[in-house]
Amino acid sequence: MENVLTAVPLVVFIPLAGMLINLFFGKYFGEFGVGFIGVTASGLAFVVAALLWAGLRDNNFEAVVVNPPLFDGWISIPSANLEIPWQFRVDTLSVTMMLVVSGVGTLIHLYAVGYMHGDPRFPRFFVYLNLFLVFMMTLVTGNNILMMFVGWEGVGLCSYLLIGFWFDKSRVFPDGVSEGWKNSNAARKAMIVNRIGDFGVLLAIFLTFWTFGTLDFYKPDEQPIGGHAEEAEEHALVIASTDEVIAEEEHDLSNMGFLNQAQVLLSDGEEHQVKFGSVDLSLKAIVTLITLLMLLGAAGKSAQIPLFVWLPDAMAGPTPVSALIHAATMVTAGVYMMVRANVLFHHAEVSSFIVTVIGATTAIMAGFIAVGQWDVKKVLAYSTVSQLGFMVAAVGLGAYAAAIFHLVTHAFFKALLFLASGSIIHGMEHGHHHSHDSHHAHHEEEFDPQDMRTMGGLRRKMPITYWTYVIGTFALAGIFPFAGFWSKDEILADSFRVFWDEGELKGIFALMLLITAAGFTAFYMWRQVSLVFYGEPRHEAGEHASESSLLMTLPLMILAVLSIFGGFLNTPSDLPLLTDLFGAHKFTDWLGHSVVNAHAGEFLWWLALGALGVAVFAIFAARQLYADETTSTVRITGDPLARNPQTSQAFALANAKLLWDEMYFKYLENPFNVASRFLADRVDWQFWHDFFHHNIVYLPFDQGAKGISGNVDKVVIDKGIMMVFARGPWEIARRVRRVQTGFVRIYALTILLGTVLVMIAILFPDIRDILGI
Amino acid sequence: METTVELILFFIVGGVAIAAAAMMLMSENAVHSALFLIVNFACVAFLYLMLNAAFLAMVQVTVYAGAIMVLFMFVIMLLGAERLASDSIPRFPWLTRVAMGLTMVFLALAGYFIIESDISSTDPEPLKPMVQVVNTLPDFAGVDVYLNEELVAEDVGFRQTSEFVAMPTGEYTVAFKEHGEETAESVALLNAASLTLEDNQTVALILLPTDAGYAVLPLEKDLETVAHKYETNVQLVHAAPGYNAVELADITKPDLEPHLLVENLEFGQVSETVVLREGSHRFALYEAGALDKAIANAGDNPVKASSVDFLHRPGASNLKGNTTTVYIVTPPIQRTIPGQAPDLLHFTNDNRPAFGGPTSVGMKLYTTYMLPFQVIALLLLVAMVGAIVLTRDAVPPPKKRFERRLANTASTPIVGESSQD
Amino acid sequence: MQLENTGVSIVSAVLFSPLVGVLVLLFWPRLTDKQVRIATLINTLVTFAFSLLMLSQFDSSKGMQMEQVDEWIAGLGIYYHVGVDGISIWLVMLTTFIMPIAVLASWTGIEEKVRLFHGFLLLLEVAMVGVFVSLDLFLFYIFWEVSLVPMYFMIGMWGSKDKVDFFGREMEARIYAAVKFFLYTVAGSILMLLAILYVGNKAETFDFMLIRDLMRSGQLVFTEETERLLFVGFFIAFAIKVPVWPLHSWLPDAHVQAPTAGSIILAGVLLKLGTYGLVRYNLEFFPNAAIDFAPYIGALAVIGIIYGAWVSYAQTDVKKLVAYSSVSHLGFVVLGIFAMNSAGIQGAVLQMVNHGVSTGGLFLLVGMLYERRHTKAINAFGGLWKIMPIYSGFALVIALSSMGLPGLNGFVGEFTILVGSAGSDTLDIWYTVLATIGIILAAVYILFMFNKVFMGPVTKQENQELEDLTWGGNWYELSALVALTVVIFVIGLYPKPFFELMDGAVGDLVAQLDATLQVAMK
Amino acid sequence: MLESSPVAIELYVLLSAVLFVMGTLGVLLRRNAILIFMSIELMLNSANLALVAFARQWNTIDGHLMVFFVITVAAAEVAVGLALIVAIYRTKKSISIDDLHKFEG
Repeated sequence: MENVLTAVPLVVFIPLAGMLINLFFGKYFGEFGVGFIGVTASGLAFVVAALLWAGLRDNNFEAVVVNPPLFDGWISIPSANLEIPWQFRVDTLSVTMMLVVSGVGTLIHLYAVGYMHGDPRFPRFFVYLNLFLVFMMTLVTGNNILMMFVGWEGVGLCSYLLIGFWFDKSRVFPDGVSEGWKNSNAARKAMIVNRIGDFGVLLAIFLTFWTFGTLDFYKPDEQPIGGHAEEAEEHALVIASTDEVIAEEEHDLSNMGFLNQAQVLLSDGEEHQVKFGSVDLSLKAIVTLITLLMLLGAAGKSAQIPLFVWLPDAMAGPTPVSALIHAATMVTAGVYMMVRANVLFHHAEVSSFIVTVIGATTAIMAGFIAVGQWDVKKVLAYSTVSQLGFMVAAVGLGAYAAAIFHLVTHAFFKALLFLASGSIIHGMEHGHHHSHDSHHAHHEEEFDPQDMRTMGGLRRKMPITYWTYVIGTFALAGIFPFAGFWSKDEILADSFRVFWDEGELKGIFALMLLITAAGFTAFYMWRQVSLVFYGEPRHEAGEHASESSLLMTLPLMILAVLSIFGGFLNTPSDLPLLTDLFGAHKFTDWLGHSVVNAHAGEFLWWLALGALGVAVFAIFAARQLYADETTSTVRITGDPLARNPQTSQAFALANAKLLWDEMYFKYLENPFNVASRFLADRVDWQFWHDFFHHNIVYLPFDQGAKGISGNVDKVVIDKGIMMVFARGPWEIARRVRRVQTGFVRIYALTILLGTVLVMIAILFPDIRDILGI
Repeated sequence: METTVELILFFIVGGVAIAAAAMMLMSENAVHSALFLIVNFACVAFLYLMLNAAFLAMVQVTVYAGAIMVLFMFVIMLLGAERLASDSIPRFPWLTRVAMGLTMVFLALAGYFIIESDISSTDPEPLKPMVQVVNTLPDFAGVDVYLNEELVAEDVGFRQTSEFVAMPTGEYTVAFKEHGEETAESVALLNAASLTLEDNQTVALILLPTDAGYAVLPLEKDLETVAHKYETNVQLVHAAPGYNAVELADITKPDLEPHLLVENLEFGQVSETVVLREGSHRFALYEAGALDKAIANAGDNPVKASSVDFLHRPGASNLKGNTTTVYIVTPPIQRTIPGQAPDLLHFTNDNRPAFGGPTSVGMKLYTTYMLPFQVIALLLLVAMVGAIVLTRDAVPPPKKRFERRLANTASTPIVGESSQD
Repeated sequence: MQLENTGVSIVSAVLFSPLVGVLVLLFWPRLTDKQVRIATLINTLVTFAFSLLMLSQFDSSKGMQMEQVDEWIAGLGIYYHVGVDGISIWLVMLTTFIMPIAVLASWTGIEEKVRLFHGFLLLLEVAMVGVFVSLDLFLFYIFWEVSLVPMYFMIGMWGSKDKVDFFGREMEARIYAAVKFFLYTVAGSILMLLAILYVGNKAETFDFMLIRDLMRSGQLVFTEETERLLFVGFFIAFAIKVPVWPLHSWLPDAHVQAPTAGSIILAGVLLKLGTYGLVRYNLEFFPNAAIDFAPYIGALAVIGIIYGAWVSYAQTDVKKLVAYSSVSHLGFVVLGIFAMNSAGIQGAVLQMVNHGVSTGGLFLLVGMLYERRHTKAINAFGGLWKIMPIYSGFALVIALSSMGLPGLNGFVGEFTILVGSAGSDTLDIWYTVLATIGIILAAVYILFMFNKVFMGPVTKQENQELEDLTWGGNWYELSALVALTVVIFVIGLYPKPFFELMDGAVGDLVAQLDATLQVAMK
Repeated sequence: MLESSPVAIELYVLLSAVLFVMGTLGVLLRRNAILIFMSIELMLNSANLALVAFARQWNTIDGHLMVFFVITVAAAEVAVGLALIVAIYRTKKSISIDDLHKFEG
């Protein structure tokens, strides 16, 4: 089965083929054909990923680097020692990501066939989806950071295209902006904010290159030092000991990828100076810089403070896109990158601290905002931001395996939630259509199918959606035994361990914030469930809503199953029954073969119970709070929290998204625009192009010329000399001009005259002699 | 006497030329003018002949009188322009007087120039001396010959001649060394410490071995001589040291008595030029007086060439007209055998082409004046294209004509078509 | 100083094959406009084929090659000396590649004096290729100046019909732009001429290779002052052409007023004459001065990057936006050049090609829109993606390439340049940091333009019936775009051969610079 | 070596001068464009004659070559000139040189 590992390029090329087929021939196929090709491409990629998983197991979990066919290199400058090949990396981390991406991706493709039914640009949608898979696979399989960056930017592009997919919607919002423009601008915002993150990634890449001389994570014949691959027998690694082991060994740094180089250099306890242009820095400082810059990149892609603002807007895209890109896969790329570079983060304490703070703060902040949202997808979007904050915080805490574990489970339940919300929206739109047909009177009223205030009572109309949604909610809220419980608990346990065992401040900080965030999570999720599913319909659309087709509900059910059982991938080691059934931290062990610093946390009973308690309490509170609302058939005008004077301000703040967008506009965007216009119109055009060019260059020249011919002239020359030098020739010219008659014979005569004169001139000495002068 | 004839001819022809030019000017009819111009051109062509410019005379007649004037005639006829311009009222009545006056002044000045300049007494530029090397040194595979350290001939093999090289006038020392020997000292030549080259000279330097070493024998050649076309010049040089005087006879007809060409030529001497008819000739080299002796011995019997003892008798040589062939008596190749007869070596030079003939013009044209020639040719081409472009009528596009023809075939088959063209 | 005459080289064939077209256009009577276009297209394609042949014969292990030397003005040490190395060959390829596209771009746009226009195009090609291949300073200067003339006429005769207010007097904008373009460039090149004459006199030859050998062997040395003056003489000429900030104010005028083909060539190739000159002459001849000036020039480049991007964001005219983006992009190139290491310079050379392709492509796209709508105002459009999906697809690819999306050509160049500048000995890390901000800003203005033009709902009635690209209807536009797109992908995905070919030449140059730098640092 | 000419070269040159002057007069006084052309031809011829005479005197063939070139150029000139006349005649219906003092069709 080892040979199967060389098939890894297929995970990129199969979706690529699907994309190309749909791009060029999609319009001839019809919806079924296009959907079939798209789903098949994605499904085949999943099959390949599964084969890779099997192959990797047979290969003793040793990572393999595969060169793609045809492309024997990418950027290669021998004289600068810059050698960046196209190379695919198969190791446990990348295979995990591949499985998630293609697995969830396939389900979402399938769902999208139903969801996008009837859209005029159906083929184009699948082209983008497949293109997204291409880039996402490139991102996770790249063996060097630049190839990862290709995928990184590529998924950003797909995100841009898909957010703006409905750029031509002409429905006009109350604020006078049409939906099409809103979508387009959301797309642009996503891309630009991501670019700010990319700025960090690029600088990190430059620093990496000039520090380590290579951008490869690991060279082809290399295994991560200090990882499970070297000590396959041991299960849990104690980090302190590996450092010493590494330091004792001999290593040839010139033939190592940068992660191993960093591992070796940072483990030996010596100070390494890196000369960087004119600056001398210690290796430690460089690594800190690199990790901080990576954090900036991750903050962009994984929507962390301060760059998360694009993700809620990104919900403008079709719901499958929100599920695939903005929940399950792309947004986790930042986490993936940081986990991939865990060696660096592990050794950069300062960065880790900042990462933790950012992650935890994001988690609680987004959880808070989610409470105040009315849009069914916006709630989920902020929830995603919050959950990504969990993962990032986990990275900062050194719980890399937990971060990836949460990434996987989150992919399951968040994809589920988004798809289910899509199903809700679909149902509402359907209902709205239906009600329109019967009641033409309500035509004028603008209807927003995503507004939870118009929903209610959908439990009976859409039972499958309801049940799957509840499962997803439980998983997200961390209710035992759903997937989220296990992954979230592992992060919490790790933060406690960091605080308790290692005495680091970030541990307790993270623990407190994350538990609170978990409470928020449970609260806003149940608020949503209450408002959407319980009680009576508050709008005739809700009354006419109906369950979506099997094409859409089937993926929901599969994902629901995964959300229930996904957590058992990584059951802790000392649980009765469950450990016997599912093994102890299998997932962490598996991941440890590629993530050097992966380690399994202990299971803390009291912490797990505490977190569960908080979640259950939050759900209970939400249920109490929104019970009244659900029974009313009148549209909700305000949230109960808003009506309560004690919480109204907080709710308003949450509803206003903590004014992030406004702040950005006021302090960043607007000044940028104003400055841009000032530069362009005033500085460049009026001053430099017009004023400088005309008044400084042209006018003095012109005036100078005129000055000479004017003032000097008028006084001195004009009166006297001018008459001789200027008027004279003019007068002569006036007369001589008449010679130019146009009669050729006169010209000929003139020539003859000239000839004779010349001859006389030559003969002049002789003539003088003859005449005796 | 010849001078008077030519002078008379000149005045007659020149007078006709002037008269024709005057008639051309004054004739009212353009056709007449053109005809008179032709006469003028013919006269000029004749003058060219008198000035030894035979080729140009020919060109003048064909190109000018033939081609160009025909073109004129054609255009005049085409436009019907025989009397066109004279209808209009003269515009500048004063012009005639002014023009006449000015031209007369011009003529007077020009005449003054011409007479003052004294052209006839100016001597023509002398030609630079030309040097050629003839190698009769059997000891070397090839020699380099230097005149005052300047290489004039490189790698001249035994019995070979080099090309002519123009040298400045002056005194020269001749030296040679074996070709290919980089370091070798030049071999001194015995009798040629100095060689004087003068203007208009053409010298063949004959390198020859002597008993004491190597010597050079300058042979002045007169390639200027305009031989009759069918005649050829022959010269004999005695360059075999240690041999007695020799004589050369023509034995082309073996049954007749040998026709003595050169008699009693001592070593180092050069014979007078002998003029023969072109064609195949056989020569025989005798010891001086051998032929006389044979005639004396034979008495009344006719002496047959075959019966006389000769020193050397080369095979028949084909002598071309208008060339000069030099026969050189050289020692035999193997000089060790005493008493062996000398060898006879010959080389041929073309005489210079006649002045003003097509050959001389052509040679100059294709060497020195190659570039101007091409430029002129290009100019002609451009002029041709230009003329075509200028005279081109606003011809309707061919497609249209095709349509018209179709229409015509339907109505009036042939007449309509021809009328269109 | 003598050079042996050599046989005819393929380089000369590339250089002069457009002249065949010029002659045909001059002397072949009664060609219809369409025939003129076809003839020119064929001629440029044949030239491109020649250059491909040249590329196939290129041996990356050698330096300057396929040289041809012929005596020209022997008394002054001036030769007809042409040849290519790894640097110039790509620029020649770029030129010969862009020209057919320029012809296709003017397929319907130029309707007056078609024959003259195409004659100018071909003449321009000769001049531009000549600048890249000439290895004699004098020859270089002549081609340099000749390249101005056709462009001057192209802007002046076929430019837009706008009017400008010039000191209260109404003036044809295209005349104003053409004259400005001409004067700016000529003003710079006069200084260069002086410098060339000085160098030629001192070296007693104008031959690039001989001068280079003299300098490398230490036989030709300038004093510090002289070297700086000469450097500045060359630099100003090139900097105006590039244009380096703040000498850019001719560029928006020229670009906006020029016809589409003119803009494509101007952005695609003509600006590269300046950057090419910087690599070829400034770095090669005056390494000491270059090292001294590098921080200042680097600063100008970085300012140009940010300034250009920032200013283009505020533009309301698509063409002007693209024009200012050129200032930004070429800032990268200059930055790479003055990073003075292998990565920087190779990146710069590749980025020259990339910019030619992508910005040329953008101008082509704008030209197509202008032909359809007769306006270049961004506000006049919106939602074109819906109406012209194929056109917009191409526009997306080209815009992304210009924005530097990884996997497309722009990224490869910019990345390599920034890698170079980050590790440069002459430029601090801050230059790289600031230049990288330029990448963010590129996204800002490109996406601004793309959003405004292509996305959003269609609100204007005039835009409803715009014609999309089809093989049957407007094959010339489609084929030009396809060609550009193919190149964009090829360079983006597989730039290895491009670097491979230039590695020798750049490595050689960098080795010299390094040696100088080592001395300078001590 | 050519003998010197039996007729003094000056005579030839004088003849050439006379012919040249006659040609000049033709150009100045005649109004028929064709005749003016013919007069120009006459002038060229007289110059040729002088060239040939000098060549004879100085015994160099170069003068002949010059004449050869002059003849060629004259041929070219005649071709273009006559074509011009024909073209002008088409538009103006006149070949009088006095009618042609303005560049207008």
